[in-house]
Amino acid sequence: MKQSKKWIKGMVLAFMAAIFMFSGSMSWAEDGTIKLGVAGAHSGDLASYGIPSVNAAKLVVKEINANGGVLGKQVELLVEDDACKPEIATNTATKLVSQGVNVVMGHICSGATKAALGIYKDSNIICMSPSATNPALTQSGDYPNFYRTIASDDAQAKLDVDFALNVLKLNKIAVIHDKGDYGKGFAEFAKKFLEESGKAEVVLYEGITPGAVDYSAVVQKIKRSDAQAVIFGGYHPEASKIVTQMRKKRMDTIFISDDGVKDDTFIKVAGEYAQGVYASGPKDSSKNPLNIKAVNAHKEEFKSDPGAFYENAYSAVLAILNAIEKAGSTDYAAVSKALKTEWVETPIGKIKFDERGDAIGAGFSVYQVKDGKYAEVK
Amino acid sequence: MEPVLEVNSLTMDFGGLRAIDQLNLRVMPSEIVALIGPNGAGKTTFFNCITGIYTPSAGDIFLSVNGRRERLNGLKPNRVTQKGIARTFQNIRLFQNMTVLENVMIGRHCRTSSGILGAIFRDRRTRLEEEKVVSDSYKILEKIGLDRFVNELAMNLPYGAQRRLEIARALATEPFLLLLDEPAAGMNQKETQELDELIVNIRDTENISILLIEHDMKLVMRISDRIYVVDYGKKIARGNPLEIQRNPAVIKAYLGEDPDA
Amino acid sequence: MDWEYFLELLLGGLTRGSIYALIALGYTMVYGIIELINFAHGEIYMIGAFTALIVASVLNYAGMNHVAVAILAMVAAIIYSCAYGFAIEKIAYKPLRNAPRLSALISAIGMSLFLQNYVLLAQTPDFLPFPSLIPDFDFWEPYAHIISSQEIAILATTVSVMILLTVMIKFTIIGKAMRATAQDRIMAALVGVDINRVISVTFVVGSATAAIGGVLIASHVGQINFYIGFIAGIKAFVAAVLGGIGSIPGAVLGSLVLGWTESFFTGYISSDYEDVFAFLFLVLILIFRPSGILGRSETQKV
Amino acid sequence: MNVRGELKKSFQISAWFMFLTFPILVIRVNTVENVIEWRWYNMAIVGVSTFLGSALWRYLLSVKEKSQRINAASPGNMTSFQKAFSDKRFFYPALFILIGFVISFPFLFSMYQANIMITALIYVMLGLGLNIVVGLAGLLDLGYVAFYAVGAYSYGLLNFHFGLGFWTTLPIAAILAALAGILLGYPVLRLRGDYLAIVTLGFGEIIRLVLENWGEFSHGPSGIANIPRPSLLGIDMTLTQNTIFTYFVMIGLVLFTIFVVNRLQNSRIGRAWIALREDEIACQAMGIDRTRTKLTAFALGATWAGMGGVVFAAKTTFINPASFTIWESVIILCIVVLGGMGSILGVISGALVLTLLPEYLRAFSEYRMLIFGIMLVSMMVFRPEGIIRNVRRTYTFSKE
Repeated sequence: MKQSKKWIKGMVLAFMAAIFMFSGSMSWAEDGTIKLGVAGAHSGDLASYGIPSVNAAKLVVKEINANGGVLGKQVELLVEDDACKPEIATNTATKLVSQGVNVVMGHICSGATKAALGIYKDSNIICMSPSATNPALTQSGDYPNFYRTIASDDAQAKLDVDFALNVLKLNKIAVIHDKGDYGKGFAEFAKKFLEESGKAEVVLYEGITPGAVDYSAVVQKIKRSDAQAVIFGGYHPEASKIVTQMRKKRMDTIFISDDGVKDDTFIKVAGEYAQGVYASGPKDSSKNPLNIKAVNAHKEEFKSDPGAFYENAYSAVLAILNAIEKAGSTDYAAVSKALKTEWVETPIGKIKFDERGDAIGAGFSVYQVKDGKYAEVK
Repeated sequence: MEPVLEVNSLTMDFGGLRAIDQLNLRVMPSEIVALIGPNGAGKTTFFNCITGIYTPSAGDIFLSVNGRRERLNGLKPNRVTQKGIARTFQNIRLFQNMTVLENVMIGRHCRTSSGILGAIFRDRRTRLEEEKVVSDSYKILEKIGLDRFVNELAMNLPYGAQRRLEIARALATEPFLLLLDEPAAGMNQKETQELDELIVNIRDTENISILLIEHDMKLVMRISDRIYVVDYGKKIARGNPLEIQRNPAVIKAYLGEDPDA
Repeated sequence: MDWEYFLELLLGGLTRGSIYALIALGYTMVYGIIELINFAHGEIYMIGAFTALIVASVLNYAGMNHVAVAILAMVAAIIYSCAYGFAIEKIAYKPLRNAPRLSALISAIGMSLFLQNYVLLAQTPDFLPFPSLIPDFDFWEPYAHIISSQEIAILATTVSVMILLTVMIKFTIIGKAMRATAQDRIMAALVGVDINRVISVTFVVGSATAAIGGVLIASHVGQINFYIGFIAGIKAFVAAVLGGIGSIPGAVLGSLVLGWTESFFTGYISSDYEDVFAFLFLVLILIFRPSGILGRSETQKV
Repeated sequence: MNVRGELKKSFQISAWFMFLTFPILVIRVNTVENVIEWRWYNMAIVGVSTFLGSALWRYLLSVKEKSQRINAASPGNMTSFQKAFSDKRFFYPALFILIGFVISFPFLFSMYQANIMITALIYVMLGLGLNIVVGLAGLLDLGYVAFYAVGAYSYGLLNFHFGLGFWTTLPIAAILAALAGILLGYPVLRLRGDYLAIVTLGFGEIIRLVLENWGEFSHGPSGIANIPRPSLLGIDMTLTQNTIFTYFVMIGLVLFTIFVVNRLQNSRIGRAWIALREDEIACQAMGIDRTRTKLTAFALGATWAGMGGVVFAAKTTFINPASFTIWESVIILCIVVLGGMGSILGVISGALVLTLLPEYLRAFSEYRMLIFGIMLVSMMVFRPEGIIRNVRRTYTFSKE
């Protein structure tokens, strides 16, 4: 018995020694470029949320490299797909780390981002997402290496709820979500804020199945609940179906939603029924010269309008590279400090980051569809 | 002496169709009984009722073994097999992608007991049991004359050998009563002859009673102690081969119409 | 009891059910003949919708009138879906006719993946607005909030497709050949049925129903992307099994039952667990009727 | 003559495909911006590639048919690979090299390689588990992912609420998954074939949807984060070290799985499963209890998924219901069928191919799923029995 215990101990020790010895030798030689990882969904059903960020990174890097790069070094892009799946995201992250990335712009979905962040954290790599809005990412304190150029779900929910209560003065509201990470997170906060305010009653709180062919039953339920408004957490495909069906049933219930709905496709799909819908989104920066430049660059290079999170991704890349430039190196601590202290001009405005990693200066505002366009509600 | 199998007024309805009507049947120990009748007379249905694949609509089925008499109605097929009735199938139902030996080893399943833990840890008891299963199965194959095919897949056997394998597999369950469903179907003269000897041999050496369905009248007349004739689910005659051959009802209903069948 | 609410849910469930039915019909036909869960069926539906969208856009661009556009788009969708169905069978299923059934299933899954990504790459990962090919008729306007003209079109199409298919299978020569093939493929071949032709025709007809469904549903929903086929396909398959797979009226009945189940569950309880309930319902039905509502209960030959 | 005929056929097929792909490949519409783009060059590409592709396709099909005629399935007919494998002179050196490679793998290659190998090994385990249900017992289970989810959430939740560690949870999750297997297996005992498939698919979805909706229990769609990686006697490890350690944990678990599955397969119970797959009626007539045999298959299959789930949760450190969709079940089923049903070696190679292939296809980024789909179809068309065919065990007897 004793013999065998000793034997096991010896094995474990030898084993650990082997791991330590070999892993020590696995550091990466610096070479002449700054490696920027871009990770997100580039394939599968959520590809449309990830591909614009790749385009943004390509355009920014192309321009910066043409102007001499960062710190005299060229920026090299390493683009990796995670299909928005946590399990693939860890592979993506380890691949990027193994390839020696200095910083990462991504991931797109909150779940995938959470799975990947642990790996970046242990490898001292800064990660900035253009689109992961889950509050815990910055608020839990678990991910000091995380930054984002988009406001978190709770900030957005607060804005929408305040708008409904104070501007529209509503007191009966239905909260609907798409059961997804983003939509349900948003809806939970909206419900919480509504209940805390004491000014309005949540008459209905339900999740719908994304991708279903129609939502008539839920629409009927909204009608029966006598809600004055619907606050919807989710994306535009479901939102347009709900809005269209509500209007076809001659309901004039106000529809308030989130950034996932503030998309031109929503207006195109819902057509005339989109009129009057409110959606929150990043502060209007379409007059910002940098934004105009970014959008034009996309049109020129890819012959199409940029998609979702394009400006956020563009800004993220600019912010990261600016911080490296200001820090004078890709050193983790120095870049972190630069991100938190140095203001940078981006398509979404002049931003820097707070202690938790949320962007300061990248605010949200509420928009309303007017004549086939989103217009900011002043 | 008590009959091994005693079936009293067994009835089986499918919807409105009465497949078996008030059938009585007895098989005595070490007896070979044949069940004959035209196609669609309900013979295979009768087998299915006995072996628990169908639950009969009415009637009783009793099995008497070593002085214990048990009612079999409503038992699941595997329980019936465990009680000591084994069968073969009219349309061969071997485990096609298993070897000949494995087919027989499956038959030993209900007479062995090692479980999951035994399988994983292969303790002494399981090992011994497994060895015994292999050697027992091999002995059965030798007896049936299939030992040269041991490691062949069942699907690759010649037709006659497949029929014999079905019998071997059934024997492996250590039955007191063996039900053979058209064992000679599709066999040539020589094969039938061999089968004939095999069946008698099984009865003589193992003390197994045999109930068989068969269309080959020569075989039936040669080996049967008694014969039951059914038509439209009803028994129309019963007796020894000679009596049956002379029975006018049988000749009319069956032999008369198709004497070669 | 709130009767108006009940009626609305009933109508909503009816529409949803007919949508499932249009896809489920093709599933059930193919399954009836070759006992294959044709995973790629949903993709054919998606390709039908895409073809219609492309053709409609091009014709609209060329300035053709609305009715002509709608008809031509529908015809193009049917032609192309049939062509795809035909080609898929020849490539992915025919070589596997004598292989284990699971191999054919995996092949179907591969085909489904391929087609999704093919459309994703050739077209776009985004949702595209789909023009409303069926106009909202003015005379129907007063009742449109109860049931829209598009919903009526879907209902009517479902019923007529079901009747047409039933007639075809019951009374035409090819229908008889189909039934024979479904019963026993080898025997059918022995009595002179051209099995390859029957299977091809089945795929083509199944694909045509998928295309009709694709165009109508896309026009009702107003948007499509490459992934719609998969989601709708799963539900339609559940509906087909619920009704008794292989049975044409069963597919429609199963779809309606599923549509109503979801609608009423959402209406009276909660849409959070809508799908959970739909699946539980399926399990319950199958436990008590293992071959679906209208399925022939297999008596096993022993 | 033959060449001309073939050429003509290829021409026809290529013309057919040019017609087939015309609207979707040539015209791209964007109804958001009302833009229509014509891409005629795609048609040319399709024409040429299908011309060559169809010739190759038919050639391969004819090769397959020829070889099929010669190759009747029997245990004597092993592939050359399997023959080499059973040759002792060949086997031991090969095994030695393999062991050496497996041990040195994480040290030779980057952390990324070790990481995807962990994923592949998890799928080996899942594949071997599902192989019990599908490959051996012949029960088509499309909801296997449910047990995977049970395992992953067992670890996630037990760790979150009670701080239980990886090693404590591993057996607990295995037992919970086995119980889930029995629970789900019981009502579907009477169902067979595709009905079983669709009901198990339903169960898989139910588990996922409940995890998604029952936020109080499962943390809903936002999932559980910060799940600890596997630990070893409380030693602090860096990420790289931990990855290497997890790799060896997984190697150990896979060896354990292979050991157990192999023993089960060649046991009284394993034979009963196979008999059940071959013929349910005959199986019962041989005295095998169908209910018990099916339930043990479900339970023992689920066990491995449960353990795989624990490793998965530990590896990704984050779980949410989105990881347990029906696609996951489908992929695991593909592993079993593509590898070769019932064959342990086959399932292992199937798992390695199907999980490593998409990773190594990353170079093709957006085309990888397209290629993956083509791969599945062509593998099945040209080798429907899977990569490695199951070979039955043979026995030798000395004549007395």
